[in-house]
Amino acid sequence: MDCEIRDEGGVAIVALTGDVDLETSPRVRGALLDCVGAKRSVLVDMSGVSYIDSSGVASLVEAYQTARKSNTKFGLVQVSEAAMRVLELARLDRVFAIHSTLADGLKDVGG
Amino acid sequence: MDCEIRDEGGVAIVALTGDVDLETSPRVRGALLDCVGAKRSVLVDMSGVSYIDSSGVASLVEAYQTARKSNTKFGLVQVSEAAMRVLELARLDRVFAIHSTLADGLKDVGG
Amino acid sequence: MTAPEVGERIVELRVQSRADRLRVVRAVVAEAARSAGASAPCVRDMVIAVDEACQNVIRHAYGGRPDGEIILQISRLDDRLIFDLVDFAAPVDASVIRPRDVTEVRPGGLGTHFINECMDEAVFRPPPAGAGNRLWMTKRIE
Amino acid sequence: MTAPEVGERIVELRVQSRADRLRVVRAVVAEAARSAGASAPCVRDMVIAVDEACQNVIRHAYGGRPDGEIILQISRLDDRLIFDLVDFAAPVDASVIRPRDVTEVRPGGLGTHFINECMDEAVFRPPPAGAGNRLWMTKRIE
Ligand SMILES: Nc1ncnc2c1ncn2[C@@H]1O[C@H](COP(=O)(O)OP(=O)(O)O)[C@@H](O)[C@H]1O
Ligand SMILES: Nc1ncnc2c1ncn2[C@@H]1O[C@H](COP(=O)(O)OP(=O)(O)O)[C@@H](O)[C@H]1O
Repeated sequence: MDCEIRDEGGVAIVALTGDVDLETSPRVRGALLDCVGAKRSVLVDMSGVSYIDSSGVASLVEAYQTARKSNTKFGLVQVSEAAMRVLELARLDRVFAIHSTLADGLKDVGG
Repeated sequence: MDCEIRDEGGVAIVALTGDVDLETSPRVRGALLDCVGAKRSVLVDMSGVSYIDSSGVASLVEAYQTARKSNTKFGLVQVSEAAMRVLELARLDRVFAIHSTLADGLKDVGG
Repeated sequence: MTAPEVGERIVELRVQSRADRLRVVRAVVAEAARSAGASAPCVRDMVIAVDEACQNVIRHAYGGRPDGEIILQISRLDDRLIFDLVDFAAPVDASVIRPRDVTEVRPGGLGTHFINECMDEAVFRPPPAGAGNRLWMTKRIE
Repeated sequence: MTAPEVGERIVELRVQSRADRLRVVRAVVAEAARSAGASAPCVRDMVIAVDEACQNVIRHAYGGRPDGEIILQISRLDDRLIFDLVDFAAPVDASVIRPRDVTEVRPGGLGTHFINECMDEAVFRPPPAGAGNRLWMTKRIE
């Protein structure tokens, strides 16, 4: 699993690639909470997510809630089919801001 | 594993897709020997071969030898990397006529 | 040979209770399901459920201990696959394990819900002699 | 816990001696090798060797009988993976199993050669009590 962070006009783009599971999700959680903690808007690029489990989803929820508390924007972009199935199972597909393109996501977070 | 046979100007193109292994190679053997037995030139399209084992290689060798005996042309085209490794292990990469494109293969068998 | 009620075994797998073994577990479930003729969405759901069940064994039954034994047997009974998951941890009171209300948004507590959604059936059964727990999951091959 | 000589077990797999189980075996070998950090060509060679070894057990040791038990244990010892393959067929005289001359072009007789080329080591070892044969293969993780 790769978790790469880059900056686009002040917005942190966190690109996840591979399997986000019990082994790898602590790294994702750390990266997301770092970005949110630094009060940066965050877009998680999930186009490369081949698998995500409940622990990966929990990391997303935790970052989302922390962002809300500090009035920071948090969204998902280009969610892969595999990841979307799991978000639907968790009933989070209506909770998270999900954008089909990075451009849409950037527009939404005002980046 | 899929084994599809089509005709290109009298030449039988046998396209293999997937894993050619102990379970599936008998079907490949049957298809190849049918074509060779009908005295048709044969090109085996191996671009879609994700795996081939010694039983798959044995099917190719048997068809190749049967073709030689009846003066029929037999060649391989677009051999995938996975399949090429196994042909090299079997020292057959210098024995079979191997063409990188279907056009080259058709030229060689005079199709 | 296996008795009909148990189905025809496709594969049995043993791993230790470690997060870095889940990749292998998922690969086996996916390939067993595919070779039984399951469609991609059906394979995916089977993988999700078994992964979550193994996670629960790792985190809850074994409490994070990395050297617990996990045995997964995958078998086929008519048009269903059976996933029989056994551990050797202390027996758990299955009645306390229940999915939470997922409309409440909070991290965690999703595993049981995923298992119930992805499988047709998921029940604790009496474990074999010497074992701790046995989760029995089935799903129709679609 | 496993003794050092045996390495640290990654996974143990049990299947019956059937050709349609080889897909699952290959998936497990590939994922175990990948998770141990092996490169794609190294993974591929490990898959080839274990597949051919299982084929030989299916075709020769069990003579095509589909209900023989095959146990594959994959473990790690330092920078090597160990593939320990056990069957319950009649013990074979290992000295008669030798790769043929591959410069001679003919169908068949390639499995042993593939195993030797793809692994660093492949030797028959005394099987555990009650078992028939045990092929012990190792390869450096590259
Ligand atoms: N295999 C198990 N052994 C023991 N306790 C379990 C097991 N599976 C689940 N539980 C209990 O049920 C609760 C809910 O599990 P789950 O829905 O998977 O969410 P989570 O694991 O994130 O808490 C767990 O917190 C745990 O207390
Ligand atoms: N596991 C085994 N048990 C019994 N005999 C074996 C085993 N493996 C190989 N052999 C013997 O060694 C010969 C050579 O094997 P191999 O090189 O794999 O080619 P093939 O299986 O195509 O004959 C086989 O024909 C068989 O007689």
